[in-house]
Amino acid sequence: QESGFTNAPTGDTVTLGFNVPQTGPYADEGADELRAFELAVEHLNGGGDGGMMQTFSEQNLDGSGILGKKVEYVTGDTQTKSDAARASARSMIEKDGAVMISGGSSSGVAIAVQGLCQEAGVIFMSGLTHSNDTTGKDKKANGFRHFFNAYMSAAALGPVLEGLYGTDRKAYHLTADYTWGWSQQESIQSATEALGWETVENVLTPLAQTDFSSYIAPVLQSGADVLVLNHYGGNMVNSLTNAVQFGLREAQANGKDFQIVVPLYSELMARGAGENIAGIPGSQNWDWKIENQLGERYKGTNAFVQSFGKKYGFPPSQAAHTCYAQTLLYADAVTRAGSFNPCAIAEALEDFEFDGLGNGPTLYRAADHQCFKDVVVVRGKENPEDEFDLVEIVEATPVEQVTYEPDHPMFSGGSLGSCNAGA
Amino acid sequence: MGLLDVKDVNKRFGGLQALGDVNLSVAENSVHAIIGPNGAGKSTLLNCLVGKLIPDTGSVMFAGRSVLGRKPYEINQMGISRVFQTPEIFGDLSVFENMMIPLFAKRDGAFRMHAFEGVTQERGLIGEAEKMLDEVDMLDKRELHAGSLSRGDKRRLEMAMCLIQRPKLLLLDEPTAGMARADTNNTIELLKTIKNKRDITMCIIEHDMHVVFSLADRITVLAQGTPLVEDVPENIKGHPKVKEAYLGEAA
Amino acid sequence: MLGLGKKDLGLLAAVAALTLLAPFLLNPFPSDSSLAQFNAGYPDLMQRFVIFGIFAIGFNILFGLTGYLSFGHAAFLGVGSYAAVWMFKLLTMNVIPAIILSVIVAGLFALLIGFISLRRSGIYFAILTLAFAQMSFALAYSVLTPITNGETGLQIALDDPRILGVSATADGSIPVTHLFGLEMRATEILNLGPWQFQFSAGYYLCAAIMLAAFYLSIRIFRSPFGMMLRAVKSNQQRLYYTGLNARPYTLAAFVISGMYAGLAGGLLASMDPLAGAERMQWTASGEVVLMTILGGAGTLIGPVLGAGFIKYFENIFSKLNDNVLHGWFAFLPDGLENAVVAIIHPFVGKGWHLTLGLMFMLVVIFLPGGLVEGGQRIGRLFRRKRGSEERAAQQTPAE
Amino acid sequence: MNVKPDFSRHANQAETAPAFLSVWDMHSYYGESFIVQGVSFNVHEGEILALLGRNGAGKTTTLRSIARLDNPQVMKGEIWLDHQPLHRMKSYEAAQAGLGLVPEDRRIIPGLTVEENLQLAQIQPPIGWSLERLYELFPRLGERRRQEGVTLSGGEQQMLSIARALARDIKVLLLDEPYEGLAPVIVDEIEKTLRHIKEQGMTTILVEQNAVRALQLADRAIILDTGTIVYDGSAAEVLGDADLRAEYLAI
Amino acid sequence: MDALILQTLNGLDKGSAYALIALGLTLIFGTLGVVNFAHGALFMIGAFCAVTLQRILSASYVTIDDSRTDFLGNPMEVETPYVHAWFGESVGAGIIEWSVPLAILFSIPVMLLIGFVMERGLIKHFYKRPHADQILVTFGLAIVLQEIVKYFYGANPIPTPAPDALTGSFDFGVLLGFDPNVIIYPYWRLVYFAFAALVIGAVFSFLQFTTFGMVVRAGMADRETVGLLGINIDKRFTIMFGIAAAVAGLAGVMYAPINSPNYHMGMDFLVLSFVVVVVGGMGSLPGAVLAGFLLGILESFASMTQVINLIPGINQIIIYVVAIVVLLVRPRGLMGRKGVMEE
Ligand SMILES: Nc1ncnc2c1ncn2[C@@H]1O[C@H](COP(=O)(O)OP(=O)(O)OP(=O)(O)O)[C@@H](O)[C@H]1O
Ligand SMILES: Nc1ncnc2c1ncn2[C@@H]1O[C@H](COP(=O)(O)OP(=O)(O)OP(=O)(O)O)[C@@H](O)[C@H]1O
Ligand SMILES: CC(C)C[C@H](N)C(=O)O
Ligand SMILES: [Mg+2]
Ligand SMILES: [Mg+2]
Repeated sequence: QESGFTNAPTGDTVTLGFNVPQTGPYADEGADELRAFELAVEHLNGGGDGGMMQTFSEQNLDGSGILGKKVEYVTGDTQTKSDAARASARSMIEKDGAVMISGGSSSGVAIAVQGLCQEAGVIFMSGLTHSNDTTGKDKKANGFRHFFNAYMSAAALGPVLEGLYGTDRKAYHLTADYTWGWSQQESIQSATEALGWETVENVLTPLAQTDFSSYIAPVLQSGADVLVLNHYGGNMVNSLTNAVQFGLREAQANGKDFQIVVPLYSELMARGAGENIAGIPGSQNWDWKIENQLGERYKGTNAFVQSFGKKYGFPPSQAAHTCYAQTLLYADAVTRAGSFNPCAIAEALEDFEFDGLGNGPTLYRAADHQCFKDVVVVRGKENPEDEFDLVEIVEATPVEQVTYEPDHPMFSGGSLGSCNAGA
Repeated sequence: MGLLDVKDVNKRFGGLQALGDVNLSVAENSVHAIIGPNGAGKSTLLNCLVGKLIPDTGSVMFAGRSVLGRKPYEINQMGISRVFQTPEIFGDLSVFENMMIPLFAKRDGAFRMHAFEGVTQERGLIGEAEKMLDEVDMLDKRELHAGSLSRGDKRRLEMAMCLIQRPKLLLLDEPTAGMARADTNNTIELLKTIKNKRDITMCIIEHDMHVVFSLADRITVLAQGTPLVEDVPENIKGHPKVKEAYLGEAA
Repeated sequence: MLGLGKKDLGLLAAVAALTLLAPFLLNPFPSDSSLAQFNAGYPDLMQRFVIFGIFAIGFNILFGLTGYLSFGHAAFLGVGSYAAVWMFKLLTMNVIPAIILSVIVAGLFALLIGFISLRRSGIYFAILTLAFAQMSFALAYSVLTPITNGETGLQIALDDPRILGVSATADGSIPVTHLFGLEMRATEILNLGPWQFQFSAGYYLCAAIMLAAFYLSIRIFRSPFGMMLRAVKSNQQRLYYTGLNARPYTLAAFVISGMYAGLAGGLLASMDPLAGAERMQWTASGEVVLMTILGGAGTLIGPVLGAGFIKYFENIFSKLNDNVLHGWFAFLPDGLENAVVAIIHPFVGKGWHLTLGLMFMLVVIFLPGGLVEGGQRIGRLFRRKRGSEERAAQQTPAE
Repeated sequence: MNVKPDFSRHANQAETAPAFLSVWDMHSYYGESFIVQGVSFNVHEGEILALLGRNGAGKTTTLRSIARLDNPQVMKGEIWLDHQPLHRMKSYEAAQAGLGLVPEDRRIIPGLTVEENLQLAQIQPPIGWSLERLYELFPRLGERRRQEGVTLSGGEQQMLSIARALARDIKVLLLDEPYEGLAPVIVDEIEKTLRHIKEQGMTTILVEQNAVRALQLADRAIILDTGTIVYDGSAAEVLGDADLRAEYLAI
Repeated sequence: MDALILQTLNGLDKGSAYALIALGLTLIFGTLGVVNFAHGALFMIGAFCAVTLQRILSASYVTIDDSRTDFLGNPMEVETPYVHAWFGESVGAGIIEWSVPLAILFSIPVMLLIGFVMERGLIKHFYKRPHADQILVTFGLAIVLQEIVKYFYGANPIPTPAPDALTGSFDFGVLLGFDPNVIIYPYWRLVYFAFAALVIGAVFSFLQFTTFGMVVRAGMADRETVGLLGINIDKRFTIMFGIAAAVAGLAGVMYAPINSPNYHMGMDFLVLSFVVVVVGGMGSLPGAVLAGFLLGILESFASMTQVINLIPGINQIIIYVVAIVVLLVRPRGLMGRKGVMEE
């Protein structure tokens, strides 16, 4: 039996904690994450068709649980509030003996829970978190991010935007007034300015805003010809809907067609925005169609879509994908390390290169615990064939193009510290 | 110069002249009754004395100091207590607690934090409260919710709350309205003894002439906001104008 | 004793016993049994019970006594937390200075907001306090980010200056909060057969402070000051004409209850050094209102019960997922098992709000005096059974 | 259903005319305390009944029970008005059945003008006196018709409250201390009004502390003491019998 | 200048939403004296009436199309709405497209019924209870209603567009002599504004020109005495509650195309609508409407970049700042009546 670290599993089972938003605006996203976690556990324990376990470049997982221990899991509700998320994570650690926490659907929550896991001595495999800070100034030795980030979105979008709309554009930014929004805006502004675009204005909008009309109305007069919506979730659905209502999609400015850009996409948002999303470009961490459309490089995708789709009746979202991938990555790292000790796991994950999890060849960089992989650039589909077919893939931006130095100014400030194994 | 001097007080409500040039002087240690038809402005006048209303013009002096512009609690601390026309008591508190609050106000002033001592430790005040309750014959109701008292009892309680403060000037707005005749008589006796025992001035509004004539030293008759006559009771009784405007056959 | 009457002393003793034994009482189920999910005896939740108990006790001093319904009390809890975390960042990881500062800062903040808001009463007062709290929340979330670290919440970092301590421990970790060396997260585990009990240093510190806070609130309730506050609620008019100025009384009550909230905030930060802006949102202010009413406003123990009730649902019911349900009902035949799970499913896990909402409604409909009344009814039931029957028959009329 | 029960078991009733309003063995309580304990009496059409007793005797409680207000609750007993079972009705149904109560604290509705207070009474038929006729009876109300009702002086409010009851076509008028707070002239006038409406056949129950005045007006009197009837007989008899008065009314 | 005109327009429109929600709330809160924390939920249910009608109208039957495959590679199931089959493709699409305006008719009986049931079954018992108890029970109810909607419709917003004829926008600027594209405004928001004005007018006239309003006000002030005057106040309270629910519901239906409905949209509006009602002054309908427009306009002005640059963060807090200032300057809000919920 192992010991010397927090919640060393004693019996023949090991408990993982899945901390997702089950109430509040991101509840549907959380539900999808939870489905993915359940599927991953099923696969780890030998149930189902094994999903991406078969395509994963490391073939250490054989359906016998992790290190021979059956995987059990507990769930909790983050409510998308850092406080509640920490309370939920603490209860998983203190009461249920979880050795790893995963999930989350907002950078604020992810950073807060990551901090907690660092202090408590367990591994945090973050789910949906897109802010640069998670693996930038707030990075932690016990925390790992598979999802991409704002910088990568911007880096991938830049060339695509240039191709679509040229280099002579004036951009107007609406930005959600909190950590992630700023991070997203800063990234996209610098990427587009590098193309030669001009930034006319950046307006911060309150998080609680539901009607964006007073922010949208002045856009056309400002002389801008592109509107960048640095919004996510309900904010994004509403601001986009409002923008379309105000006729921005059909408008002309500076002799060009007016354009709208939504740097960070999600399937659920696309669904919420309905037809308004048609033609609007943005970026994703992954898309369920990518293997069919861009081929072998993204293998794993179809295997995952098949097993998820069979179980639940609809294709997985990128949220589900990243959570599933994180669970497998954790299990694999434990197996390679031969231990549940967080420090051993961290070591196994650092600078770990893998493939077959749907994103193409990927690196878990040691310096900041960020995954580096291709970024999917998409745009809203004009005539969806069915309710799942909402976006079309424009390109997959190769990983080289979105990689940055660990000391890039947008990511500087914090340090990983050293891994904490707890008690 | 009386204890209370009201000079040229005017008060309008919109188009209604509720008080017009009221002049009134209440001598120390006397009982001054104000009578008059309904709506004459009696309660309004009292309201001007305790800071509930501010007169449009005129002055109100109490013991040589002006009360105008002062807050109700400051006026009370100067020594004026008032019994209202519709009983104002602490309905959610027990009868006993209703008695304690004026005692604290008297002893500690308008504000004092006694957050750690228990109410029950205030032996001296408790004794005083019980004595007063006994005097108004309500000791057996000590623990009752004041809100569930019958109306006559509420009146009595309110009066006791005012009396226990030993004010210099006690303003009574129809103190015996709704009281059983027997209790009215008891109240008259009570007020008489208090007046004799303590140095207290009273200003009383009443429609019950029995009460007025048993207690008052002087009577002001108010009609339509202005004093009609002011005199000793004997002369008021027979005054023809008063009879017509107010007393009717009762006199 | 302690300047309390017999009844109050009994209550205090009961509460003391319950809090001291909480690690046992809250963990009634063996840790490997399927009902272990209902165990609440782990440090985080126990700490939350008593901390929110403090918050609710303080709120009750204002609302229960004066009837002034503040809808922005969470702001004080929030600033208390921020103050404490800043203390950890700048001065020392010892919790004492942090707690003291959080109480002071919350008190000053309450003085400011109370001074303005108390110019109005009733619903107008409620909306004023709400507006102040929402402003604090919105600003903390956005423009005040340099002070509050916005959405993420203020956290301790490796590079904090910390004058009376180290920025990082020898092994490169962030230091932990402690009371003169006793780490707040230190936990003793006692295994008794299949049962497991956890004794957390942090919890006992919170519990001790809660008992002190509770004791203080009993004293306030029984004091002349408490009586004045009830008089304010009953008839402000009469109070003024009795020579008392209601404003300083209500302001004092407001500040005291703000300080209780700050204390709760400081303790939250001491147990888990993070201060999130959501702590100040209107839902958080609403929560303490609900706790107080649910338990029984104006009663001594009610708010603590209400706090426990809500926190229990939030932390326990939200964690029951289908997997757990299937575990419980595995003994049933498959079809039946699935049916039972399907029926319960909407009420637990992501449906915990539904259950909470239903509980609110049931309690307030059937127990107008809150949980305390429920307790009293049960008590009366027992007494009546013992008491002679004819007396009972005589007393309450049957309808 | 609307059949009058046989109350002949009730002893001290010399049934000459059929009773118009019958109360039989009524018990009412607040919370856990019983206030009215088995009260039975009859009132004949066109009669004025004086209901007397000390403070807290249960007079108001009796009237409120008859008017079917929610508090107090009536545990048992029957109330019949002109062959209609009031005890099975809610208060608004009782009012429609012809019951009019002038409550002891007048209950002028805040936020409404004098005229609106009266109009309110005429929304639900049967409608009684017209507004003109009421203003004729109480000219003061006519003058103040646009003023908010609650800012009237105490006496004016009392008039409004009575007027409001008469604005409905009622069969029986319950008056709870109507003279309270009224100037003697007004009391005279109200007494005249009551005589006047009695002549028109109105049945009235009058609760009053001014027992002598009430007895002079009334045909019959009932004296309540701690929730039970201790006297039920002719008004003149009480007025003439000093012992009786001293025993029950302390006058 | 043009920016100011635009933001005023915006504010009026925003304000009409606030005013409409506050109007329903003040009927219950300011008139019946019930602190109804479930009012937001009624608004939300209104919006979901539109969603539901849209779903009903697009109820479909399933055919298998072998020529196409779904995401799992199985033959594609194609759904055809019944209305397409019955009325032909274009008429059918037209019907579905008009589901939001149709939902106005659909929602009125639904909301009235919900209002009646809610009042008879629950609120009725709380008129005499303390406000705190009312808060607890209606908050509980709000959560329950919200969770029920979430159970059936999920947490994600559901697009509910306006008919094509009413999408797009109108160029005011040209009308006023400005350049094209300077002051444009979406048609549907203009419809919303007109609709709000209509509903507000209707409710006002109902309460002003019938005695109903006076009776309800009186009943609120003193139920017992109104009962003594032979008036069945309970019945009127129920009707009043039904009207308030219907107003909230209509506000919700019409709002659906502006922002896609989601289950928590009611809670998002709740605090704001209380602020509006109180700033307007308790018990005053015109006050609520006035406050709605005032806050709407000021919020719009505060979101102008020029203003934000001057006072950072002002757009976050403008509503609360205005509320505080108004309540400090005017003790009972803009037009509040004395004594209503001051204790
Ligand atoms: N706030 C007010 N607004 C308008 N008019 C008022 C107000 N307060 C009092 N009045 C009017 O002023 C006049 C005097 O009222 P006041 O209460 O002083 O009479 P009063 O002499 O006490 O009569 P009563 O003996 O009936 O109590 C009345 O006509 C009354 O209607
Ligand atoms: N709401 C109440 N709750 C509890 N007890 C009450 C309530 N109202 C009255 N009582 C009690 O009922 C008893 C009878 O009261 P009631 O008002 O009927 O007396 P009354 O004969 O009208 O007296 P008064 O002449 O003082 O008006 C009193 O002892 C009183 O304390
Ligand atoms: C859920 C995430 C993808 C976006 C979110 N707003 C964040 O903070 O990161
Ligand atoms: Mg008067
Ligand atoms: Mg009475």
